[in-house]
Amino acid sequence: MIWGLGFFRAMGVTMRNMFRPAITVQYPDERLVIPERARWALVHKFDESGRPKCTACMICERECPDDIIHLTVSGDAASGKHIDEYRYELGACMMCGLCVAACPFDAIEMSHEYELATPDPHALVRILLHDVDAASGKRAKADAPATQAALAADAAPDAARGESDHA
Amino acid sequence: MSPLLVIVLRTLAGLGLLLLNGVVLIYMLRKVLGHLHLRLGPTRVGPWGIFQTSMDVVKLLTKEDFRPTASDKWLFRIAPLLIFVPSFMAYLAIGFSPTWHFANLDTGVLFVFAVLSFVPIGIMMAGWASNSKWSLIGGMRAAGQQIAYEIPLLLSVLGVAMLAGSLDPKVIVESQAGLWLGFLPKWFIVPQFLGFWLFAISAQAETNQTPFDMSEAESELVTGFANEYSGMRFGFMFLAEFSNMFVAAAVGTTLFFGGWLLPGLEHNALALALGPIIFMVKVYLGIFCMMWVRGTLPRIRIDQMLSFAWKALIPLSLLWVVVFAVILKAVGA
Amino acid sequence: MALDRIFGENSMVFIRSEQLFDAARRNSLWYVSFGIACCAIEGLMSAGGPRFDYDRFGIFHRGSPRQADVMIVAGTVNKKMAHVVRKLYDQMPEPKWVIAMGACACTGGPFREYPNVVLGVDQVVPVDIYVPGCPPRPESMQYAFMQLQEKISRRTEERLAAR
Amino acid sequence: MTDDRLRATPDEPIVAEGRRVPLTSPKGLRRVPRGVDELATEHLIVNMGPQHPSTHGVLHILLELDGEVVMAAEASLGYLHRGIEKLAESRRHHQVGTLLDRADYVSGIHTELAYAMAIERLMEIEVPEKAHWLRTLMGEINRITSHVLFVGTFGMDTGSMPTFLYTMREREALVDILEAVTGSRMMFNYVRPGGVTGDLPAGIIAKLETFLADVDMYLDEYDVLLTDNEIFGPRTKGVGVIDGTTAVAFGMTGAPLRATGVAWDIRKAHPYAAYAELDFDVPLGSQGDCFDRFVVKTAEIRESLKMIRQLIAGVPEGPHMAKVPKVLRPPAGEVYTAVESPRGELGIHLVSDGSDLPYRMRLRSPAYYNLAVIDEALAGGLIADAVVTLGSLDIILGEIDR
Repeated sequence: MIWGLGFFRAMGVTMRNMFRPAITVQYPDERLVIPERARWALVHKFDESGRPKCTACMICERECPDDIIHLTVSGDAASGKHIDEYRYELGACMMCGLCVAACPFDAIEMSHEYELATPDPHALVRILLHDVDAASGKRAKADAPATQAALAADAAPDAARGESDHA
Repeated sequence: MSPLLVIVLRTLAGLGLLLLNGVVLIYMLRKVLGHLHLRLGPTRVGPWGIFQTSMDVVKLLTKEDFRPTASDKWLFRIAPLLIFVPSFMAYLAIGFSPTWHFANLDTGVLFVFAVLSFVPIGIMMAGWASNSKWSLIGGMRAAGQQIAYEIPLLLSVLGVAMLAGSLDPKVIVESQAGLWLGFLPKWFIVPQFLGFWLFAISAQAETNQTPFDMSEAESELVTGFANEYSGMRFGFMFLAEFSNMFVAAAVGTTLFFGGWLLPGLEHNALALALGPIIFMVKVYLGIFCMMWVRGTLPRIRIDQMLSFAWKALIPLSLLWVVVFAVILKAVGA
Repeated sequence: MALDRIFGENSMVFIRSEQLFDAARRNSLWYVSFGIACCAIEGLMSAGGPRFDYDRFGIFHRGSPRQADVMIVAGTVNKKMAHVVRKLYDQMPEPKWVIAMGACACTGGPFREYPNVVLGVDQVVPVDIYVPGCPPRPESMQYAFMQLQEKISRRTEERLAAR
Repeated sequence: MTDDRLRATPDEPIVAEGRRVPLTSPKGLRRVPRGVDELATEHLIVNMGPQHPSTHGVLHILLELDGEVVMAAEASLGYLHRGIEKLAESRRHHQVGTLLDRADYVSGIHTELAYAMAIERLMEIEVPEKAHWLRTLMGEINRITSHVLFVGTFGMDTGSMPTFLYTMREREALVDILEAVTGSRMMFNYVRPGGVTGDLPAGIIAKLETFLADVDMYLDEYDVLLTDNEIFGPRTKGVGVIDGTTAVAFGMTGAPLRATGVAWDIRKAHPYAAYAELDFDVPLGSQGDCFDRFVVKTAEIRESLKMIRQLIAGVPEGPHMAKVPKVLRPPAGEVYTAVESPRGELGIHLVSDGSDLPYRMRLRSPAYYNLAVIDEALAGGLIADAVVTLGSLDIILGEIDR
């Protein structure tokens, strides 16, 4: 090949691309379609009457690798649990979706809310549920007894191991 | 009007043109690069983003004026001026039409090159005064590069000077009037084809454009000699770069593309009126090509660049000068 | 002082000129390309890429902090890195802003258990905008920039309101 | 003054003419000019990084420069040390993948896959064919996203802007597919012990086919822009040469090893997932310079495309997840599994004590071993060569520092 021809071929390539339409998605005016499975901020699901489907079973709290979900629950399983607070540390969430996958009651999901930027550091912690009665766990209990039993059994050695690691 | 006032007004007009041109060119670069690269470039500040660079300039003006403690106080402050002033002076020697010019110099082309050779001193000074190692390397590179490419740049002009018999831009342009063989514009690019390429390559190097953007070399030296500069001092360097680009394109237009002339539009009132516009269109086409190269090619390595200049460009341009002189003599006889 | 009323910090002249300057600052946010970890691919590389093209907003990258207005901390900052971040921040000329991109820069994220990791870059430099997500989408970063633009103009608006 | 200059111990070889330091020389920078020549110019010690556009993250390299010639180089790591290996010991087995995604953040599928394979081997889980197929497909898509990013950033290192921006187009097209399948653009958390989390959603194969229809033309364009370019060739040919022996001695893998002519690819040597059934070549270089590394990588993109074409031609049916217990408790023991990540042999050494947490997890990150050679490879070149050599090794600091 003749020396120097490569320059002109390269310039031809850039010129050809100049006449291709720009692939830019002009964000605030146009938005990309977020795929169904995309995982962004965690939100709660509500039933028809607007009550959260969460039963305060604490599986998501235990399942979260980063320990960013904190549930404060009062009452007991017999009389119905009461969720004082469902704290979700959005700022530390890595959106892995393990909590959603583990939830036996289909009560939480990863939303498509990705515009999360905020000037306020306090907005990095979200109180997803505040002072609500937990849904009854009985309805779904039949679905996943094994899971709950297994996880309950795991909890004890887990805690012991975790503490010894960080002591 | 007193002659002094005329000079001052002309200088101010030149400065205004330079600033306006710089702003337009930066906007143009971002747009051209954007579209070359499947993007759009600025779109959101004003219609089609045309106020983007004005905003940048205002922002740079209001930025903190910052001088690193370890830098050399005076050299650091003078360096941007030494980069900016020569390119401004080079501006003044450009003729836009037979009647439009800031200064009418008999040896205008020579003056432009002489003045532009001051720029590496400023760049080296900036690199040295910053007291930063990356800047220093950038400054040293700039010095080596610009000295090397100055020579073929000047030699490439010799052929044109022989053809026109003058270094006055006006004479050079006027001698390109008319047609060859009835259809070919009598521009000097035709007889000086090789000379034009030598000029184009050296000008690209002289103005620090990719593939010769040694002294900046984003991926190697961060931002090279301008590393420690902030605010408007950096803005001056930025502007100087673009005005050098304009000067290079304007000189190229004058020397090889018939300046303000178009075939069929010569020596009448319309030509006189349209001259500056034709000239600017040609210059901007030239600048577009420079940006196109900038947005396409990879960067050459410093040692390859220098050996290319000393071992290929300079011998070739010397040879071309001799060969062309012989041809001219033979044809003329 | 009477002069203060005309040219002082709460004078109309000052506020109006500040408004103009803020418009300029808002629309020409050059960021220092300082990718630390994963977020750099999304926030800095895709950002410059054709799909998202931050240049539309006048946002583009400078290699040197001296010429930058915004520092995007894109990734986990550990204790070895923290003083580099601080140094870079100090090298930027005023006015300057910081965007903490991603969970790690906001709070330490998935690595906050580890003692070597700084729990949020706001312990090192003042942060203006936090962008949760791991990593945030490039659009999230554009949204963050829009938030930052709002924040910049808010200052003069507040001053105007206080008059 | 003279004493200072002669600080070098006699057994250290004196380096003349700025050529490369022999392998046996003691490492480290000499802060004074070597030799007894009083006229020698003082060497410049320059910090490249941790904030430098072309260190690909937060690598810090100390360069000893004589003018522009690099006399010695020393990499300083740890600016991104996040304790991934240690943190893994407090994560349950199915949670470790989230950390590993963030280790090698441009090719998460491969790290996840290595870990999943380790668990599967320990627990003797039979992975369904569909899962193998999905892992291979996603892995190859992920490999292309990583490789085109390499091509782009390598172009950027050599100063060519368009390749970076054009490769982002391919990358975005593939990242969209990955996001639709796995749910995230970069941190997939898709490959789990026993299979994968989800089957392909509808319309993905069609999307892939539209991508495959155009991509060859684009790859040819990159060849025009870089491979065949008259500037790019001389800049990369003969630069940063690493010979096969050195590469093997340093434990290099992946494209930098194959560029030296050593045919070593885990996909061929120890086939995993569905690679045994696929027909593909392992591109090899001969010189071991930056150009070869680049060419090997671009050829690998074409091989990956070939594999994707074969994969979407025959979609197996069946479940995408094996029956695995909800809580993974691999029996006590240790296992080493390796996959061919875009950067080389990515291995997981897992020690299990029978609990649901790993007792010890170690990541053999390919880029770490590939990076180790830079002390050798940079010496003797120019700064521009240092940048190009570093770029050609395609390092990801996340997995180097871990």
